[in-house]
Amino acid sequence: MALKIEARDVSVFFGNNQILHNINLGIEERAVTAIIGPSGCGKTTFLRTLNRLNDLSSDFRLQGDILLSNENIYGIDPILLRRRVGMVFQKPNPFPMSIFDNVAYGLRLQGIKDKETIQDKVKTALTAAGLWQEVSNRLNSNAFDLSGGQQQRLCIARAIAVDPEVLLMDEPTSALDPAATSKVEELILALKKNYTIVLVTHNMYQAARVSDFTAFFLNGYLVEFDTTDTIFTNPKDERTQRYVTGKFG
Amino acid sequence: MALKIEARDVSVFFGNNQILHNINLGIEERAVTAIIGPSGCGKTTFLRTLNRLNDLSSDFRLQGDILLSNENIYGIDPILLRRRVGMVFQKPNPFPMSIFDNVAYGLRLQGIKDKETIQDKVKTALTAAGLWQEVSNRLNSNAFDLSGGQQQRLCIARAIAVDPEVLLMDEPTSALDPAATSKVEELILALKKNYTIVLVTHNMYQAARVSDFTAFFLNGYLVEFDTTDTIFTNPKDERTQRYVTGKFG
Amino acid sequence: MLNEKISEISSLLSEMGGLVEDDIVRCVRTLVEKDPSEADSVINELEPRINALEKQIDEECLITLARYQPVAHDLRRIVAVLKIDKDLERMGDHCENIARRAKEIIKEPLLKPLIDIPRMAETAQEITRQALDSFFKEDTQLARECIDKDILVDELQEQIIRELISYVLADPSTMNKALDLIFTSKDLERISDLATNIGEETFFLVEGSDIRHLGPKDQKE
Amino acid sequence: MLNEKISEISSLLSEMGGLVEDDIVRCVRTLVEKDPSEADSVINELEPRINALEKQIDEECLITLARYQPVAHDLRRIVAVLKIDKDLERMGDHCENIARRAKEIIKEPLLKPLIDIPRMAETAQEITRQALDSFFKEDTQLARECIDKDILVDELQEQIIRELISYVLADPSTMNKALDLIFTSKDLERISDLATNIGEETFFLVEGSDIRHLGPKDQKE
Amino acid sequence: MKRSSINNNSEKVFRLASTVAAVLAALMVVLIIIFMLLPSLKALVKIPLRELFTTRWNPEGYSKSSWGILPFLAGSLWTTIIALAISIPISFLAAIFSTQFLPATFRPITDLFFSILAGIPSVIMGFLALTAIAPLLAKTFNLPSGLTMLNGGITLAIMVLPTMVSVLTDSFQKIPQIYKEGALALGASKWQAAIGVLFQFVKPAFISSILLSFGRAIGETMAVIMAVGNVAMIPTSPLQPGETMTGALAIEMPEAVANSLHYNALFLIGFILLIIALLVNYLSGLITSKVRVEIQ
Amino acid sequence: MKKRSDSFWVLLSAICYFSAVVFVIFVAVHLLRLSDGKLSLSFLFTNPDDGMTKGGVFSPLFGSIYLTLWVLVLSAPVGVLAGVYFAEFAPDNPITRILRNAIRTLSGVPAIVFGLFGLAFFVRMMNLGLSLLASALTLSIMNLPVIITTTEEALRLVPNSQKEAAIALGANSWEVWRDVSVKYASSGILSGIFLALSRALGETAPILLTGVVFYQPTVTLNPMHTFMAMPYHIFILATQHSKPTEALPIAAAAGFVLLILVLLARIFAFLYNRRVQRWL
Ligand SMILES: Nc1ncnc2c1ncn2[C@@H]1O[C@H](COP(=O)(O)OP(=O)(O)OP(=O)(O)O)[C@@H](O)[C@H]1O
Ligand SMILES: Nc1ncnc2c1ncn2[C@@H]1O[C@H](COP(=O)(O)OP(=O)(O)OP(=O)(O)O)[C@@H](O)[C@H]1O
Ligand SMILES: [Mg+2]
Ligand SMILES: [Mg+2]
Ligand SMILES: O=P([O-])([O-])[O-]
Repeated sequence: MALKIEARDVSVFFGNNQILHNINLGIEERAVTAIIGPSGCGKTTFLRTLNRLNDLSSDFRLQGDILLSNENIYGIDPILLRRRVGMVFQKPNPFPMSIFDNVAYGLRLQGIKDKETIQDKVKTALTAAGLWQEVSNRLNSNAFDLSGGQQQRLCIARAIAVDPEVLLMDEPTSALDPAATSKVEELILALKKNYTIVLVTHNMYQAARVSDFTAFFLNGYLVEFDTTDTIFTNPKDERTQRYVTGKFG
Repeated sequence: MALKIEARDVSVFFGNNQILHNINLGIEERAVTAIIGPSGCGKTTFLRTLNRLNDLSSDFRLQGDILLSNENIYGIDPILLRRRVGMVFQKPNPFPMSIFDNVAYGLRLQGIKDKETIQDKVKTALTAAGLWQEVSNRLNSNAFDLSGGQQQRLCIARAIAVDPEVLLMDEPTSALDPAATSKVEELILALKKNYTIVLVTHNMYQAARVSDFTAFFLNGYLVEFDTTDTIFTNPKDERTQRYVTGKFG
Repeated sequence: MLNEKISEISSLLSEMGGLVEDDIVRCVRTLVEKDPSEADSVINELEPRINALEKQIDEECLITLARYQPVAHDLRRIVAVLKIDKDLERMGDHCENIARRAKEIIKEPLLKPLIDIPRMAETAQEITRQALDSFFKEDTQLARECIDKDILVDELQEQIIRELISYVLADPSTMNKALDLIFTSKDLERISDLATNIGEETFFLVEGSDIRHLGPKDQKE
Repeated sequence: MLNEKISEISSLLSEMGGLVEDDIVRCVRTLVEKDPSEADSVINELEPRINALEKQIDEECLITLARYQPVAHDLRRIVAVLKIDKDLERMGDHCENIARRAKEIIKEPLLKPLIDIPRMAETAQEITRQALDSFFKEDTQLARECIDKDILVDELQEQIIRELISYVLADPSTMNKALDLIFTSKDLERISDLATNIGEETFFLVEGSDIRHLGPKDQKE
Repeated sequence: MKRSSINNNSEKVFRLASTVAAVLAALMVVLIIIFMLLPSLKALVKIPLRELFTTRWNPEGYSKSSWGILPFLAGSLWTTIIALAISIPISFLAAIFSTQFLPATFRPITDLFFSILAGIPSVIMGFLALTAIAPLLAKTFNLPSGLTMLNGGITLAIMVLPTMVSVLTDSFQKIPQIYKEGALALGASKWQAAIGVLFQFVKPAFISSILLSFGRAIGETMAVIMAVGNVAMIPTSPLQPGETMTGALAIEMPEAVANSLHYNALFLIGFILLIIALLVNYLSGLITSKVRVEIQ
Repeated sequence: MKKRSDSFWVLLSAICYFSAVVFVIFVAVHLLRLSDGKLSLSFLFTNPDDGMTKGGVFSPLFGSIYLTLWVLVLSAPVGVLAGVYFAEFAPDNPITRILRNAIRTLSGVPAIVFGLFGLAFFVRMMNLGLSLLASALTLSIMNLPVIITTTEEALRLVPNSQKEAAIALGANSWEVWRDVSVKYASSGILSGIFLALSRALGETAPILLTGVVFYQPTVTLNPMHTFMAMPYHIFILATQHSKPTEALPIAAAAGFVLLILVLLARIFAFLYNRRVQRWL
């Protein structure tokens, strides 16, 4: 297996606060890598560093290198980078447009005009997100009419419609009920065949269920990174042990 | 063991919608009874029926009887009932006052004026809520300055300060992070020595961890009610089985 | 996810069960057909594979528990599997014992024609198969049947021992050979006993109640 | 909550271990002191209590898994306990066998002064205690020691069997008595073998690695 | 037990007082409509409808008074439309700039400035139109007097600008950050995100802010009086003077004899203004409440 | 290509934005410049003199402030209580819905229309004549919707969870309001009141028809009397005066004073409003 993303000695600062400390982490291609850790440990910050979404904060500063397919992400135009590295957010954030237009949005941004191409890609994305059956007969209704779980899958469809290489997911199920959560989890498992997925989750059990690799962050440090099997049955670090067994804080 | 609360053939309607159907449920004294079930099954509605908080909705209608210590709750003045049946909500909702005043609020409502009595009771309640150590030196600072987990424990302290017999808790940890959650769970376990606790939770695992009895609601019906041990290792009803093993919906 | 894991574990367990059944047949076949190669394959092939499978199944169960947090039926199944694979592994050990001993036994002519021992082996194998079947099919009826069959094996064993003692009394020099066969029958009895444990796990799985130490086993032994 | 459950389970297991150690001592004491009441207490008291404890521990483990969803170290501990209580229960079974047989044996004068069998029992008991100790203290050093001790038991058994065979060869009429003692030693050997399994679980618990089928056991048997 | 009855009293008093207040407020609404309607009806009885829509307004004519309100309608429309034409694009762009491109730390200051701009009394705006904008227009377009429709329009544009900007910035700000980031994460530029996605959220507020501004502009009195020259003619270009409905009211009402036809006719103009205001507010309320439902 | 057009638009919107900000400063500067050094403390405390070509703005200033006080007393209690009714007690039925909408809609009615109403109702119907009271009542009616709506909105922002917490502890609705709602809503309510006051200070049209006069150098506390007010004073000086060159600096100076007064009220409203937002 190959590394899709590599963080080399990554430190992140907001103003004078160092949020991440020398993170070294290789993210395997076509696998799910989960990032777990207590609140405020820097999971989201790390994730948003990968598609340079943190650049929007004026006081953000990065040290170290992040490579996407061996190419430094700071050598790539951020807009192109974000097309290659899709993102799914904590709360479903469909745009206030029709279901179809939501999925087509990214395609149109890329300048694709041809109706048929767009239609094909929208259908493919919705199918891959396991949503086609549920929405194919109402593609023109407003995306807000969907349930929370469907909205989140729509957001996933929107992200994969532009054929990204990597999907970043920041607690994608934390706003969903258990039934919708398990649908999204199944979807993540299905998607990993084609995409490299980085999943930040508060829910340790979710990391356990869906990921192949797990990274445990604590106070901005990467404490342990291993296969999920190992992290949950036999972690090496005492702190990981304490965290996964819930004996923390 | 004695039954503290008994729901006899309770049906609840909002307008023309029947939300709960013939619920029969006995809530054991000094034990934690958990209510689980998928979103919208009527858990919260049932809970809020017990302290007549639903009466605030003009289109609420109840059939059947609810007994508190063998006394029909509709024979009790709602204001007095609510003093005997405390409640803790989904999101921490401290009042915008000092920590001390939050806990003292219920006491003052009862017309208690004596400063020492109030001080004693506040201290007892904060201690019982496991918060005394953390806040004793800043009782006068604003309750909003506490962390989410502390706020929720403050709300618990506020509820127990007026010495209720029963504590209703509606997903009390759903807004908290794992560390704060486990503190509140420990608190619940400690409190059951003195209070009868009814706990609504979305989180099946939480019901498993802290409750003695578990009721499984589905679409407004009580499907199964048994000891938590049984519900989670050997439920009788096929639907309970499916729900607790996550094979639902 | 959990379902896949469980069926993966089930198929591993079923594979292990197949190997153990094979094991029983072949270790006794060494005796019947006087073919040391059977014993060798038991010792060198089957046994390591069974051991490896036990480890693998335990590992998978552990991972499944850690990652999917099963409850209720799913959980009982995993716990039952953890118990069953241990039974199967010990059955494999007994087979290995039989095989090693068989290699010694067949170096010399047999004391008497082997009839009861193959019958014991067959019955033990049958109990094993039925017990596993009952577990996979969650069929307590079948489980009860196979548990009851254990008496047959016990009776056969007693018969074998009685018979062999009479041989030794008649000719003390056969002592060593007789002892080997007695040990073999004892191993087979253990195998069948372990197999009934599997049947008991079926009850545990299906009814959630523990019938261990309540069944016919307790009344005899 | 989980911690309390785990220590509850540990103390149940420790109680069960104590009973089994007792069991080993007393079933052999029947033979040494020719006191059938010891055997009776093994059969009527200890054995049912051990069986009940196994059920209880399994039940508690199941509930703990269902309710507290342990992972990592906690989980391995529970899984190990599920395996260990099965070992202990089978050790109890063997003790019961010894006790039942002992009641028969002591009806008649002994074939020879009993020296090796009590020694075997002592060693087996020691291994059991050490193994459980190693588990509770998570001490792999200790676990290794007790596993290694199993060889002593095996050697003692071989010695006993050899000796008894010579008796029978000298006087075939002792066959029945000899066989009883041989079976007794076989039971003790199994007990000690099962005890080493407990030691192996210590490795599993502490190092997360499975040393079963790798230890000295594999090299001999 | 005793205490709880005291409590009930305090609750009853509280409930009663607020109900009375609400009834009083409601009563005022009814009174306003009645007292605006009555004189207007009297006027409508006397003045043929046809005559209202003529171009000559001469209430105190020697031989015959004429009651054509078209000059005032035209004046109001000219100023209002010019105001909207200027303020819509500016406020839209300003709102985007302040919410999307200005660092968040500046936002309170911005809000304060716009709030102040909204609070400048209309006489002062009129003073400004009179002393600053009109001379500038006169110079630029080489007019004898800068008091024109354009002058009124510009003044009104400045006056409605803060309303529009604040409605727009409010609704831009209410959009959760995740929608903007959602668009950026798909490879949109900030501008594309603002126009393509965020504006979708703002659309209803945008329309409702236009309606509100229309209402404000058409109802504005003092500033317009001071800006437009007050000549009761129909302006044919923005560079001509004119008079608005509100202007007519403010200028003529103090002189009108109570209950005369002139008085009643002026009330009729007031009533038309009231209807326009109600309509505009009703429509914008409809849009906002629909949005509320949608966002929930 | 795309990027260039982006930056063009961003630049354009920046210009729009800053021109609005700059305009506020321009207003103040313009007034100061035209006032030609007329501003001083005595300007505030002397009456207009010599056909209003000399002297200060005492009587209009006093009139405006006195008027505003009356408006405060008349509109705040009724407005706040009515807001409470709509937020807390109004049953959800068509009648209350219509009422609520009607009141909201009033807030968009032009000030001059209120003036007409005040003339017809207070001055004539109620026989108050042209008086400060008639003007104050007119302005109060004009302000009611503002106060009612802001009060209601502020009360709606009180988290339901807070109210339920108090109810669950056994509080009745008065206690809930006293102990919880007021704490959350007071800033919003105050902000609404200040907003209303700033309007009362600055409006001309409603008082134009109900009691303001253009010259009355003596001040009186009798509300049945006519009065002078700043906005009207400025209007007269700027447009109706026979000697524009002499009146203009006084008008500008008076404008500046009025601007400061209104802005103070606005800034209070703004600050309280921000406090509301901070709670959320
Ligand atoms: N834009 C920012 N400016 C300054 N500090 C920030 C910024 N974003 C995050 N932080 C700080 O960085 C730390 C890590 O935040 P981050 O959101 O990455 O944590 P997290 O692990 O995702 O937590 P959670 O589980 O609560 O989402 C926090 O202390 C946070 O306050
Ligand atoms: N005041 C109300 N008026 C009308 N319907 C209501 C009201 N409160 C609840 N319901 C309806 O009753 C049903 C049960 O709601 P309830 O909140 O009790 O569910 P729940 O089990 O607590 O769900 P959740 O897990 O999402 O909190 C839902 O369909 C809901 O829409
Ligand atoms: Mg985060
Ligand atoms: Mg609920
Ligand atoms: O489904 P919830 O919004 O009550 O968590």
